[in-house]
Amino acid sequence: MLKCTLNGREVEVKEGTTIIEAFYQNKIDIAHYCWHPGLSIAGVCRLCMVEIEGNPRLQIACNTVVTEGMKVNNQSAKVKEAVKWGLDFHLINHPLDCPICDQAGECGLQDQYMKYGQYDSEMAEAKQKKHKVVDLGPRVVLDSERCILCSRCVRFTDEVSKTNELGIFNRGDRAEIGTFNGKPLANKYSINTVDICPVGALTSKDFRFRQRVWFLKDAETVCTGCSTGCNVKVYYNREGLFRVKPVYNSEVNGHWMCDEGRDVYKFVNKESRLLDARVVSGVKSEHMTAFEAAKRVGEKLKGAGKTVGLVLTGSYTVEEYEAILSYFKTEVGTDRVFHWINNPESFEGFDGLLLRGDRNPNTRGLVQAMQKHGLTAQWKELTEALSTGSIQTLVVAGPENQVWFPDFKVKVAELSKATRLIWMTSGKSSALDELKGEVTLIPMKSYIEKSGTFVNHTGRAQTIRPVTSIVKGALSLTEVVTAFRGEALQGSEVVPGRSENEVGRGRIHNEFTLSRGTW
Amino acid sequence: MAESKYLTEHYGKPEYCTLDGYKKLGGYQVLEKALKMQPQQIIDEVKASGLRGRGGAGFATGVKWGFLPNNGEPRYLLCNADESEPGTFKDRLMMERAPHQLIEGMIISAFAIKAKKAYIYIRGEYTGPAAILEKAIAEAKAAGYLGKNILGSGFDLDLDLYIGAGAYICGEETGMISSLEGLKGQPKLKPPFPAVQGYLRKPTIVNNVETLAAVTYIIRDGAAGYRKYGTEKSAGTKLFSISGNVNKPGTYEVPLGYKLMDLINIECGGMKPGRKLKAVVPGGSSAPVITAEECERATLDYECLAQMGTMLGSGAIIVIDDSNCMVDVLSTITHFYHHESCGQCTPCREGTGWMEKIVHGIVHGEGKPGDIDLLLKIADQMKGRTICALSDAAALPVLSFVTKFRDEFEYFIREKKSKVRGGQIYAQMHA
Amino acid sequence: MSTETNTMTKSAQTSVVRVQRPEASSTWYLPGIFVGLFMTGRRMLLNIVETVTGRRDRMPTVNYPEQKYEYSPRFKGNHVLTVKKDGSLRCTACMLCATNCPADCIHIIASEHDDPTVEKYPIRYEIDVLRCVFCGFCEEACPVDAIRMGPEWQTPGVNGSDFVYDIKHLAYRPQLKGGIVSVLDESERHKAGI
Amino acid sequence: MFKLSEDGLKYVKSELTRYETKQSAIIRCLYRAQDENGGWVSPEVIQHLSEVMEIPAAQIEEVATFYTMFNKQKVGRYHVQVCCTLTCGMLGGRELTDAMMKEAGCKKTGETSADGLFTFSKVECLGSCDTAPMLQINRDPYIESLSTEKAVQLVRDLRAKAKGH
Repeated sequence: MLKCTLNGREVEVKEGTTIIEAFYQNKIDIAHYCWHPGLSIAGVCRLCMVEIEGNPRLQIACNTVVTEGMKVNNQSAKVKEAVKWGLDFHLINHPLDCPICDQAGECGLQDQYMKYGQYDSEMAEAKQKKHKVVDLGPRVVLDSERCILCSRCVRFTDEVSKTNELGIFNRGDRAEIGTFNGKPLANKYSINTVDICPVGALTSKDFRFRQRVWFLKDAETVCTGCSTGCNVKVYYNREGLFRVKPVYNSEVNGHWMCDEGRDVYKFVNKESRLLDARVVSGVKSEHMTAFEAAKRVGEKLKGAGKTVGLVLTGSYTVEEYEAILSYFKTEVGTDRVFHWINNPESFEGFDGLLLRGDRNPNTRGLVQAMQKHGLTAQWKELTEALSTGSIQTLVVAGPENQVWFPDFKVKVAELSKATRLIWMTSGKSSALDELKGEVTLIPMKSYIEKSGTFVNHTGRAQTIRPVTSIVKGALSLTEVVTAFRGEALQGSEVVPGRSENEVGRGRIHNEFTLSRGTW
Repeated sequence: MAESKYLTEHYGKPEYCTLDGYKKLGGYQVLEKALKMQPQQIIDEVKASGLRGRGGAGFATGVKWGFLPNNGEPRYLLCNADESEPGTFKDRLMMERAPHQLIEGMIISAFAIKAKKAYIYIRGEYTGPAAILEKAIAEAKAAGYLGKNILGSGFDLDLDLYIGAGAYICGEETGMISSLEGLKGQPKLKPPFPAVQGYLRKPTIVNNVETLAAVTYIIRDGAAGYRKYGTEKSAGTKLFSISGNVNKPGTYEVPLGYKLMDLINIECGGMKPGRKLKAVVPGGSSAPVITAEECERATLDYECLAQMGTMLGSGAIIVIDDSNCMVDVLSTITHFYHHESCGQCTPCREGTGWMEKIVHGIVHGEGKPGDIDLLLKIADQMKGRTICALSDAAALPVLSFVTKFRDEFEYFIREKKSKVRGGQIYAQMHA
Repeated sequence: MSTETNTMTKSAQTSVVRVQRPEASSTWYLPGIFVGLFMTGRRMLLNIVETVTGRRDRMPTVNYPEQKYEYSPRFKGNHVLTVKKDGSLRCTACMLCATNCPADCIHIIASEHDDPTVEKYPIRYEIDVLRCVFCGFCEEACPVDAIRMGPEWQTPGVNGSDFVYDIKHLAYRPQLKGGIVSVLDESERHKAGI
Repeated sequence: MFKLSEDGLKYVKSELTRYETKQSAIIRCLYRAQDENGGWVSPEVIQHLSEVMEIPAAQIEEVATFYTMFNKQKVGRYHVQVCCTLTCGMLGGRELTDAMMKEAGCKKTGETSADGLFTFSKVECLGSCDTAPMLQINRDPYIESLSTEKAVQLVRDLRAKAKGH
């Protein structure tokens, strides 16, 4: 460990730490654009200038390693002047189209301007014109004028995704980011370039123009796109979820996540959700609350024994598995529990970075729970039992991410051979709507609306918390079990209203609105 | 004191370009002597000679060689023949007139720093010198001066020529290394310095053509012999490229410490008839300009020019007489740096463009009263803010031109025309 | 009170003026009532006289709704979305008006425009005028002079949906005669770097 | 579609092993491909080189656009590059370019004359300041110590030479 002083504060850092890392570890603000902890050092934005005692020249913090007793300062007048000018150099050719730029609100240039700038630019000459609204690939749009050439995205495609699509072409202030000859930026991790872009040069097609970021709240959760279980942040407001971004976790996903994982929020929004329970009996079809439907099912399940089968997918939490398995084992009295996996061929697949073939967040948790309860039934037993009719009532839970179950429709047809089918899922599907016979559809809570634990492929347990409520009245599996038993629901799973903190934030927002120009 | 032909003794003799001619005139004899020495002896000799890099920065060559780490990694020697500092053309002359002189110097230097692989990085526009060098390298290889076990000493050296493709920044040593690695010629972050991690992250020494050629002479005459020329701190001779408004522009070799005015008046035949000296850019376009009065005091050595706030640089002396508009001259310089900025570091990428736009505005009669101060502010903020020195190189001429010839700039902005030539300058005549 | 205010807002160094108000119990309202009655009565009598003598132009009241009172052109009444010279909406859907709106009455849905120089435009722009407090912040927040508050002040309607003004109403209602052209056109916008 | 000639392919293959890394061969291979493609580097050239050299196309494109000696646009048979920096600028390089362009019928730099013979560029210092003003045509040896008359004559000579063929 080395001792050094940052802005007069004595701290200890590991040997080999750069100054900017020391600043970060001690949560002291330092301006920077090109440095990113997950990428190599470029040292080109020249914004992380610091004054080191005994060195007359300002140094960049990202490429200077801390030495014993080093005294570093990034608050001196000299540094502030340098950063102010560094920022001005970034801005002289920047188009300042913040009103139509998606990055506005979370833009590095805006943030640094408020911290170090607040000056009137002296640039009176015409700005450099470059390409705007360049369709870079299926998920990314480029605006070269906004680009500050920090090279983060280029380093990402060179070092992380190793796909080398991006390059900086030309030189000097004519330089532009781009792909060769319009070849699309189509790797599986392309939106990460949007995340790491400190300005609005790269924007995500999916999120583009859908919301201003200051209308969104965020909450941390776990991605349910595959068994890697990337730590993510979801951005939402009362209209639903709008985007997903990765959160750094050195042991799971590092700084990144895949593009497909960012689509997970779409399964959660109202458009793709089952909104209320439906009980179909022959030609009769009745809508009711999920709780009511589950209660009715429970009355028939109790003590029904081995004529009942249960099909589970890996989309639920450990707590939910525990509740439903013990209910089926003890109160229903059946051990016919089957594990439905999405794609047996590529189930063990892995793309080498993050994305796994197992597209369920909690397969490991399900397997562990089934082992614990001594459940060993194989899928082919189910097929047999359905054809022989030894299973009459079949309860199915999931899958939540239907698009990643390529055989979903085939399986629905196969499972509908059961006399009575109870299907619990959060997503709506035409295949389920068209089911005939005795069918009960129960809307489930998505991962964003419940708490629980997911166990990822390495066995790491990660907890999720309820973020927002999208479908009122939807249930978690635990709550379904409560309803099966005919007990009343506890209010514990209800998403709390506005916390005091949030009220406070609203007040601050209003005060800003009403007293503009005074800060 | 007059011009002293030391390195350039045999220049102009056509046979000096060929291996046989070169050998007849004493070539490759020093190599035989050097290969019998210990590498460290050669480094010590170079250190003792006080030889300083002739490419621009003027860093002591022996000291630079001493930075190489002793970790058994392969080492590289690169010869910087990417001569692109405006005003410099001495290396081209050396490569055209005496390719073997460079090759001999490189073999000795490579032997001293124990490099097994050496490259000459030549700028892409120098197709003539490149052809001459390729031929000379082939000759030297055939004669056993390059390759395995040179002259039975057990020392191997592979020398190859690498051709650039038009980028000033590749004259910067790390930019050159990037270019040699097949990337864009963008300078690399320092530290690590090339002597520790250079070409392919291996220890690399980059020296100018003239520096490497001079090594041969240091070994031939010993450090003391070399020190006969020049001053205490600036030892040896130097080739100066003189261009601009003088009667006989060209390359002249004089000992360091030579008087600038003597070089202009004696060697170069003085100013054009009826013209007066106005200013001199003493070390390539990036060196701050000095006025005619300062020229009287100037001697051509590292210390004197540094004291005057400018630098010896690559030894490119551009003589400007009173028929030139300093605003117009500065406009070509700012255009050059805007065009050549590699675009990596923001202050340089944006600052060079900004300065060019302002100066361009002034010469086109669109200058505004605040422009001069703005130029000074921008230039000041570009100094020392970037990875390489191009930003400084772009800022220094602006600072010096504007401060030393402020009246011309003010006049131009006020009157919207030049103070000299009755306002008849290019930008306004050919708008 | 004044000292407390001073400590709270140190930056605002203006002195606080103490306002002396009479106690409510010590106030006599009766004289004021009589003055008011007198003025109303006088006006009523004058109106009758002026109607009878045919000098209606001197009357301060108008026969609403047949007759409408014209407010000052600077009056901040109903919202107008300005248009470009070609008649398309000037609005870039930056949502600064919606952000600034203290009544939260502006609802915008943005979309990608086919023309890359426009890039972003609103496909839906709605003002819930029943929530609107006519504060004018939207007009101030707008970077491109896309929303203005005009001199019209009538907001009649028969049901709730009549009070949610959409683009058609805001930009192209008949009173606007084809639309109000924004003062910030494209070239100026580019010059200003917006 | 651009394809290197037999010899060109052989050259590229040999260059690939000439230096420590195959990336180092990019510049020389680009020169070769540019010569074979009539003086400029088109996207097809880069695509082809990328396939032959097995280097990502973006990397080759980066190099091709960074260096000025690779033309990203079609040029005439004579790509006249006149130095206009400092000394050459002081001694009339810019005036000389304009005179030559007028003679050749080019309105601005970078534009190819109607007969397809000439393209003019104002380039930065070529390292021959003692013989200013000077120019380089394609990658041929320098033409030095020019005057406006000499330069205009040069255009005429080149045109006559081209017609003679």
